[in-house]
Amino acid sequence: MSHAFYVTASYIAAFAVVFGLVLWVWLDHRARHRELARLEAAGIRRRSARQENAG
Amino acid sequence: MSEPSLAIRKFSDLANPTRFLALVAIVWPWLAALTVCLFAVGLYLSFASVDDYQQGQTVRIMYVHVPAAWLSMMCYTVMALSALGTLVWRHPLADVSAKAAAPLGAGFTLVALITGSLWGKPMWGTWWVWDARLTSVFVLFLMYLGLIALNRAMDDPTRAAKASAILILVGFVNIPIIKFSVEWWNTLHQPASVMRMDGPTIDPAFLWPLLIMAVAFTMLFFTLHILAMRNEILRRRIAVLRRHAARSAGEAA
Amino acid sequence: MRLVAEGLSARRGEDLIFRDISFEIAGGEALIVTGANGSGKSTLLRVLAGLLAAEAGTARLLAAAQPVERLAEAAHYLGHRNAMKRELTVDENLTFWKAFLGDFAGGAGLSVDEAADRVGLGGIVHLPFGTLSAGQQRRMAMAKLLVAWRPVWILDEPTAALDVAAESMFAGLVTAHLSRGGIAIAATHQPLGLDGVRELRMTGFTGVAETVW
Amino acid sequence: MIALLARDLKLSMRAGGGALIGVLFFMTVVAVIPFGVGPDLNLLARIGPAILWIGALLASLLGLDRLFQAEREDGSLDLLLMQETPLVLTVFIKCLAHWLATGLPLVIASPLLGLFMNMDEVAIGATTLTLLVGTPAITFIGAAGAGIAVALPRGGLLVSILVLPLAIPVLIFGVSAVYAAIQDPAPFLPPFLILVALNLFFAVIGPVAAAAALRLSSD
Repeated sequence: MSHAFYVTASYIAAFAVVFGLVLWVWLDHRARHRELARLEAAGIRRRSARQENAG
Repeated sequence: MSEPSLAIRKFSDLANPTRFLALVAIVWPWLAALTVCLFAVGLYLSFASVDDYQQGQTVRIMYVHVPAAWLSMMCYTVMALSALGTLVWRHPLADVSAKAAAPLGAGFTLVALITGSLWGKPMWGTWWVWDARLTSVFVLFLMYLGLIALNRAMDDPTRAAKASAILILVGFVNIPIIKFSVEWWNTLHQPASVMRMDGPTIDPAFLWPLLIMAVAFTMLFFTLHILAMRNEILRRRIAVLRRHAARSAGEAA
Repeated sequence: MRLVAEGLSARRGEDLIFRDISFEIAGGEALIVTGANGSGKSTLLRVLAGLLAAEAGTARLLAAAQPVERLAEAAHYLGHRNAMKRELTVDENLTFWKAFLGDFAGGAGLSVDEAADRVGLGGIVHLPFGTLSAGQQRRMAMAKLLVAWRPVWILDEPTAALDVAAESMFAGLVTAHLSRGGIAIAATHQPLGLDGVRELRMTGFTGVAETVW
Repeated sequence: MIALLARDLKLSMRAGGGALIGVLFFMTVVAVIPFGVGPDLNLLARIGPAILWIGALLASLLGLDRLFQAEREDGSLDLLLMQETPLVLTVFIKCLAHWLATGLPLVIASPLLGLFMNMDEVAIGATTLTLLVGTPAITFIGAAGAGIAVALPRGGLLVSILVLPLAIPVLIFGVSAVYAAIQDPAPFLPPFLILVALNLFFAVIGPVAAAAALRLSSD
């Protein structure tokens, strides 16, 4: 096999793993955001946030 | 007198998760942009650079392999410092930092392993040699996975953080021993003909792309790390809110 | 000897269980901790025994027979679990604890046989602990309090799983301990049948704890 | 402290104790190997020390997770934590008892298994000696894992996963020393002394880490 194959393969692998990490962080963030939104919709907020709204 | 106290206040400001979140919100787009720019330059340079007279174009693997290997160690160091923060200063953000770093460390270590063996195949004719460096990195990978497993196995985040902090520190003092012992083992078992990566000094033509790629990877790590920390903080905040919700529901009933 | 607790607060996981508990007990006095389930009785006792770090506040033993750094060193802790090995005989269990715990200054523990006599189970120390009934096991766990002298007894639901006769036996043990100048702190649902004890009513912490998150 | 040692030893001998299981596991693993690699006696003699070492490594990890978990379940851990005696010392004694009950039988069984593996006298002697020095190190570093996983209901497998990478140096120097004893040019002492040093090092770091983990995990 040509050397180019190994170079391409390693760049692709590196990209895939990094992409996976980015995806993990991003999806995790979206999921957390959705949960927070749902809690907020149910009227549950942090106390500090409540005070800010009141004041 | 005022200066240290100011410094302490700065530190504890940063330590407050809410402040930290605000800081992350400001910083992360810039960090991400910087990372992208660095990668653009680094990738361009690494593909524009000349081929090595010995290794041909496989030398380009170095531009991802070496930074990833560097990150695999730096990430563990970050985790060890966070572990100290957890155990000595009992800092909540240190818990978060160590927990968020583990999957990133595992990821970069995996990159180092894959690219290492992709480099090894054309150079040494085999995917894997039980070389001291490769073996140590593999052990490091196992330890990252063990830490992730430990974190997943415990439901109480504070206790999981403390347990993994101890494990991280035990691992931190052990990694040099493992490295040393594998080197010893290697000299016993391996024919000396196997190629060394640290042979000749690196030509400046390769050094620049390598450096820029290393900085780019480091920036990538920090970007992902603070974002993962943000996720973890949100996760804990959600857990607290849910508990409060459950409690107030119980009181109302 | 005085046991002084000042402004104790404790957390379990992320939740604040109680806040700002203060009391003072002198030698020869007992404190009964009462309150509903989940009001933090067990947590308070574990904080006193040094098994759980207090979020704030201190608990110290002052003017004891020997200076102690931690209250725990001068204390017996009888928790929900008996801290006895099922595989070993009662005698082996108690002998181990007697040797391992050792006596605190200012008193001496009873021998294993005497202690077993005191809890009313004299003849059966040769049996494996696992073969005893739940009530007998609990009594033998109480005998553990007697084999090594500790001025402070921290008792978490000591009379759960005991019948009335055993309860009065236990009240006798505590009274004898108090008369030797000891201190007893017990969390309980049932009245222990002790005279002249102080009571600490745990209400639980109903407010919402402020967390860093 | 002697009382603690005696109690733990008694416990491991009684029903449900792990002493016998470890040796049985060790012997079974070693007995199974020839079926995997074939009955070639020369090959067995060559890999014998390594097989014995790997078997011993796995066998000494076997009962480790129960080291503190059993104490935690019946409440004894609370009392051990409360005492004036430094917890590190208590943990050290418990490790020692665990090694006497499970590690030492492995060492004693190893010459017999060495014969099955067609090893010569020098190899058997060297293996036994290195196991004698090396298995305590595995127990000590394993105690750190056991302390970390004490509160986990299914901690057993996790302890092995966490501890095995840390035990690599012990394995390397143990096996190296044996091979150095068999093959003439390589000197026996350096790897053996490093093994001793590792043992001492782990004897400190293991109990310290385990004690810290136990303190932090109590609630």
